[in-house]
Amino acid sequence: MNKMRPIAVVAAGVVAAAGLAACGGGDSGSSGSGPGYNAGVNAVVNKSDKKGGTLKFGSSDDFDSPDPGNTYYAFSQNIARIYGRGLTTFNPSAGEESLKVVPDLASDLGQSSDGGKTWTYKLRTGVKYDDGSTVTSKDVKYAVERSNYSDELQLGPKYFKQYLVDNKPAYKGPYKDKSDEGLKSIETPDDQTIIFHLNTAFQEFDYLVAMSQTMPVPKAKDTGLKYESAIVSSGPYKVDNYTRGKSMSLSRNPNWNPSTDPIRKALPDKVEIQLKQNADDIDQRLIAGSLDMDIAGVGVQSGTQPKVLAADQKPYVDNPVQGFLRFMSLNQNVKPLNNIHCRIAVQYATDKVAAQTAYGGPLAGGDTATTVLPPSVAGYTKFDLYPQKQAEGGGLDQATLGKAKQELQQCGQPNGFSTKISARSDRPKEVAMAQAIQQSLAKVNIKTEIVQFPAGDYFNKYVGVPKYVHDHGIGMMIMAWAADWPTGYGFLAQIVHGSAIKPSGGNNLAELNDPKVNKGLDDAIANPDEAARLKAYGEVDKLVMGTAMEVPLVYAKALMYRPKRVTNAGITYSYGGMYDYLNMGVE
Amino acid sequence: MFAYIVRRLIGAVLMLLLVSLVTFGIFFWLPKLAGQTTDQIAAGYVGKAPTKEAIQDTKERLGLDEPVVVQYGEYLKALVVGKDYKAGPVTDHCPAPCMGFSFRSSQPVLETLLDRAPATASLALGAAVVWLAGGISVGVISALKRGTLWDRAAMIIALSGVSLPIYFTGLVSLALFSYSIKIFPGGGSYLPLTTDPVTWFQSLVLPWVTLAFLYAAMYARLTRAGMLETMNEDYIRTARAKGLPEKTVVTKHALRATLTPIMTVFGLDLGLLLGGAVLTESTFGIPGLGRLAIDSINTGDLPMVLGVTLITASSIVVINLIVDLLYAVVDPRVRLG
Amino acid sequence: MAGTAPVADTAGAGEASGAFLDVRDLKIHFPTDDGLVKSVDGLTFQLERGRTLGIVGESGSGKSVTSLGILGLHNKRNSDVSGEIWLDGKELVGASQNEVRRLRGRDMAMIFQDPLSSMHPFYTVGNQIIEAYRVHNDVSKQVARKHAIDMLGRVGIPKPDKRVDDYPHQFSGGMRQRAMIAMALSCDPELLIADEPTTALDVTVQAQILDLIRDLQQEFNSAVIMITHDLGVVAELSDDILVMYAGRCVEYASVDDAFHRPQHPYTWGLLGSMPRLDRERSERLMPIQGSPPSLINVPSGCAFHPRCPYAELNDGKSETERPELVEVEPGHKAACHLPLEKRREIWADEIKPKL
Amino acid sequence: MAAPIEVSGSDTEAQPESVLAGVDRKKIQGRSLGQIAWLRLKRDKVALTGAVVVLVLILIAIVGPYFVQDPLAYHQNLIDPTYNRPKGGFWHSGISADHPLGVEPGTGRDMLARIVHGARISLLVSFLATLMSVVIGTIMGITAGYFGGWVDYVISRAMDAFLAFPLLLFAIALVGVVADGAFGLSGNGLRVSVLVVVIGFFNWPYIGRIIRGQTLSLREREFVDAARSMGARNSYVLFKEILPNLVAPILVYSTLLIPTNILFEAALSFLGVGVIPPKPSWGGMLTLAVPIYSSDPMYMIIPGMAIFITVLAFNLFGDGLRDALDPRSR
Repeated sequence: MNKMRPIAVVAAGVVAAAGLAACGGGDSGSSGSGPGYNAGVNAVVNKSDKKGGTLKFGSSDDFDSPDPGNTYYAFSQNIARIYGRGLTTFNPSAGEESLKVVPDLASDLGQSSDGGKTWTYKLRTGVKYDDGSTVTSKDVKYAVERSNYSDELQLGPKYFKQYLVDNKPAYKGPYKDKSDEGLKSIETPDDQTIIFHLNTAFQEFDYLVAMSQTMPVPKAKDTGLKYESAIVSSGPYKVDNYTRGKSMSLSRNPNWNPSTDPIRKALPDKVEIQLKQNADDIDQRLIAGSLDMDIAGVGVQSGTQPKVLAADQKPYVDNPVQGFLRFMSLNQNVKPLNNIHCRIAVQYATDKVAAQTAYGGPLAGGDTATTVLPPSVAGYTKFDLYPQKQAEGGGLDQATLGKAKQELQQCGQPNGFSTKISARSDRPKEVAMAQAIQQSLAKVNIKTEIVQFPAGDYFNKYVGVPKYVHDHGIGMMIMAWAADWPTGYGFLAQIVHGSAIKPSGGNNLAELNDPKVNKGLDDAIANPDEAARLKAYGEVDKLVMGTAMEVPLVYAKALMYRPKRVTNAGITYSYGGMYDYLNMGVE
Repeated sequence: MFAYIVRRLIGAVLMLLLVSLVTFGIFFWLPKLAGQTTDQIAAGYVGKAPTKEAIQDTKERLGLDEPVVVQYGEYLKALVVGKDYKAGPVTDHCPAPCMGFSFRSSQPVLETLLDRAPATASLALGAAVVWLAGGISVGVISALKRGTLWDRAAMIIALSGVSLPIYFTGLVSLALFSYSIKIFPGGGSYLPLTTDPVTWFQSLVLPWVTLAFLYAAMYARLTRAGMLETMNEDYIRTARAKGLPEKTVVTKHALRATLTPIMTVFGLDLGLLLGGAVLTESTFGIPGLGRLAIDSINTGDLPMVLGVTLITASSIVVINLIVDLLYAVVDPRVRLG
Repeated sequence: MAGTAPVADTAGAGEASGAFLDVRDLKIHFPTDDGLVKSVDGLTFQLERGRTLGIVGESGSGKSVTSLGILGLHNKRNSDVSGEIWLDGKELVGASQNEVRRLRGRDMAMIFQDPLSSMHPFYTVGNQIIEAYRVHNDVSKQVARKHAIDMLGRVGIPKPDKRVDDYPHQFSGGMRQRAMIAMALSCDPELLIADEPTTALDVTVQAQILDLIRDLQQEFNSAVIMITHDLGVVAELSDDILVMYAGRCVEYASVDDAFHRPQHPYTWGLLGSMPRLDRERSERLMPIQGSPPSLINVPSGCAFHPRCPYAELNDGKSETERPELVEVEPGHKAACHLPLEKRREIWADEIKPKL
Repeated sequence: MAAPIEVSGSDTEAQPESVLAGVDRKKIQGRSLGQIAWLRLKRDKVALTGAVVVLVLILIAIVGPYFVQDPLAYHQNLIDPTYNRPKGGFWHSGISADHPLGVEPGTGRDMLARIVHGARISLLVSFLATLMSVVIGTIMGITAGYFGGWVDYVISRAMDAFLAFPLLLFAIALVGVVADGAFGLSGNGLRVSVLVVVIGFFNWPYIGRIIRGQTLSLREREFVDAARSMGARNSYVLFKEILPNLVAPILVYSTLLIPTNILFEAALSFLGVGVIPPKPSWGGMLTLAVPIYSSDPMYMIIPGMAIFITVLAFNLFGDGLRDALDPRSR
């Protein structure tokens, strides 16, 4: 965790400066200290225990599904915690502290045996659903079964399916397999105990069970795809109403017992979420104070940027790293990028500052990146294998371009080469970034054509299909990645491990299948020593960069606005650098 | 009269069949024509883990593995007798007329459409009131004051009105009246009339005016042209020769004849709008059918797109029928049959 | 022939004369993009109650424009009307719009050429008559309706109490014209202008309508102006004839004079182009050569000279000097440069035998 | 399924002789319709202004791109990294001597160049689409009007059906369906073709209806009867007698359809299905302007005004042309 230092130091410095500037800013009584620019990045701002009021959330998007068993979105996972309790969850706090996993429905973190292949959790007693019935370990088992094994619920991650021992023949999910036993690798010897049997040693299982998929679902109340409009709550709030594309409203769950829940404060009486709102308007309402939070958590619109950075608003702004890496994968099966020298040439010739500016600049776009792991992920190590320098007046300097040309020479392509860059058509900033790269690569005669695909089909139909990539000669693919859980393994496994190459829908776009990388990751996840694990992630990162297959562009950042009346606002890195909604309240 | 309505309704059903067939063809058949395989199409709906089994399951669940003709047949069957839908442990029955289930959210399409329709209706009907009042009065005055400064100014403004992209007018009006001078709430503040009439009204003023501006401009031009033509009719001369005051000539004789054909145009316009004002709803963030349509197209939610298309076509057809019936009332020369 | 006279020599300008209708030097001009259209350019005539004046001429000679001018139906914005129109002692050109409007329908009424397009398609025939009646008479709807049924009956429409609720398109052409007449006569107008009332009708119906107009005229003792290009209609109905060419009167005479002793080559032309049953079939019609003149660039001198076969007999006067309308015989006026003798000679020797 | 009887078809019905009609007829003598139209148009200052602007725009669309900067070249040194908008210039637009209309936020691309290139796309798509609508509409309209009977019935019902389709949705859907390479085309070539086809194909009924009405009335005219009575074949009557008389309405409604199509293309681009960025399009620029118009309003105003001026110019010209060719409508 000490690898977090660099960002923490920078952030703290800014906080100090902003704090001074913000002396006249609106100070709110309870916390005792005024907020400031970046104050929420490393500490929870406006701490309060005051109950009551209505917390008003808004989003320009909708849930993929608010069903805890059928969602992948970070904000959805974040907010599901107010109406559902998984076995564990991420510590509701800010900065480094937010990366910790804490027990939630379980009374303690998992007990591993069998070298990390068996994990046992004990549930707290007295936890009740909003209908008054008691939560049992069978409901947790059922929740995992339905979310990972049914055909119907396809939106969420499938890690449990990947790591749990399967039945023989393969388990078909609770909707088809009506046997009482269900998935044999999850045992529930009694109502308070649940035991998971994994097919491999997996030391970060506590992170996996922090996903909303372990939030209990009583079998009798499961309505499959319709469950999203009839969610059974195990948290402090129950869902009164969810209308897709419009709104969700929650009120207190009368059967929630605070004595079973040490981490939740459950401050507001009601929570209202307006969905599919005009993004600009959300910003206006945040500033005006009529909306409390933009739950999508990707920051204000660029049009609002000057407004929130004005002196009177700046103390209410945080500019955290979002846990996203925007990068470009170089496919090792597309010529001439199969030659490492050509890839290194691209590493040097890609003007990351231009890409950063195209994506929104250092505040809204992010910091230029040199590693695959972003600084907010546990295991981040700072290094730069392909250092670049900017020339005066913009663009890469001659020395950097010279190195690129040299590599091209070694690659046997002294006059450059041609390939395609892909980007998602409905993300104009990504397209702009592709053009910035196109123009900078052109300076060393690497000619590129930009191809665009809709985001919805990007991985399933196009760049995630190796055959398509090979057939169409798409050598460079821009994408963004955030960890499903904030450790090096959670971040790296899906994009650089050889097992992540899939016939369709894969995220290892470079088709990187390096035995050293694979082994590094496999060994790390089996290693019970956390410090050693984290160190190993840094090593894997260096190995990956050594292959030059991934060109890190920016560590995404966003300008987040926390309105004055919101209490307990702190940035959680575990959900991609947005505010933690668990204990949020209003003054 | 009754026979006429029945015949028209049969015609309407045929028309809707045609519309649904074409829509179906575009969404289900054209992609195949353009070279996509069923697996590729299904890959768009499987979520994040497009394994072989998942794709197979998706194909079966959405019925994509059937030939397009069979899928269309199923769709029509569901409209008539309803449809069962496996949502996991429970089976959902969607009663006739069932327009299917969303490929994305698995919600029954009709339910979603009915949920969105009031917002669109609020927008369309409110705007219609504004534009009819504005457009027709400006058009009549312009025609009567033909060639005057008023006429020229009004017509140039009207021409400007039809020349402005509505999203541009919408953005400018938001920038002016919602963000600079904060008279009206910004985009996305719409609430249903039944929930909060005050907010409903406030949030719709700008969209109404913006949308109405475009149409008022069109109607002012239409009315003016129609009025000029009517004022040249022999029966207007007769009315004057009878010694009728000019006011009576204009309101009783000229206006009625002018507005009758405009009624037809209005029916078409209103019918289309009731199916969703895509650009206005997008600009002002009104959760109506138009936005639903755009969202559905962007996410490839075909049953939903089909639903909106059919709703739009139905509203056009129905309003046209109403207009034609009204026409027969207004113009005695028209005999229904 | 007393009672109508073409020249306003009985009263000075701006004074009422004894005549019921007295039109003096009427000019109706339309400024257009292409120039000033002089549709009527100095027309003068008088008409007494109970008498009928036929105005004849080709299309565009200014007949209809004159009639609409008398009714004050020209839009002030796109037309210039000057001169004087005296109706029963009131001057109309200078009167306010409202005054003229009050007279329309009550004191002077008009029957239009095309009864279908002249009646509002959306209102019943009865409604339209009721409207015409009530605008000038302060009576209840029931009374007006009775009056309308009464009027329809008088113009010979069978079952008027039923047909009163019919729409114009439900009437036949002749019926419609009768209804139109009923509407025009609903307020007992003293001046009735009929603008080609029979052109759009079948020949058999034509005669009926003409009879009707004549009967009604006798009954109401109205003054009638019959505008037509059909000399037969004029012969049938009129007392006097006014021949118009290019917006001016070229000949004014009693019907008898006009048909038997016409003085103007244009009138000869009109007579020559009229088919007659009593003529041998082998003979050809004698149409007037050329086409009607432009009203923007009216030919200099005698407007008819480009088409007049006798123009060169006037030593170039035809091209330079406009002939004045001169009384050649009592009650018979003509505007022609040809010497009177010469005209009589040509008529008698060249024209008459061929008719 | 419009009115059962076309009482509203003002264009098709013979007009009762108006007071001035006789005069008009005389005036027209000796001059062709074209000459009169030209005389009238010359006097219509507003329409002439429109025509001049239209000509200038067409010129800009054709040669403009050779005189402006590269519309794709980044000038990120002109961008203020903190606010991600151009440095300086009126309203943070980055307007300067080098960039008369300022630069694009984020990328610093020259706005003048983007507007000029956008004009080319806008006009290209709308002209081709109009051409397509006019060709289909004229063929269908003449066929329906001339042959009547069941042919007319089928075509008329088809036109009704087309008018009952939510066009914008269909257009978006169609463009989306053929998003990636199809029918041997790809990228912007495909996109422009799809745009032209979609816009052109869905707009033909508007022209078709007008042409049908005109043909219906022409068919009953004396000269057509005369030709037919002399044994002229259908093709002769259609091409020699009817078509020449349709030139004026076709011309007028084409001119008036172009601005509609410009707006249509811009709307599609605005909704993200126009030409593929980075190729500049006006609607596309407005899409990008949506999230930032409060901090860089000029970025919204410039493409908005470009659309407005172009559409207005075409409308003014088209209106003037109609007035000139059809005196009744004045």
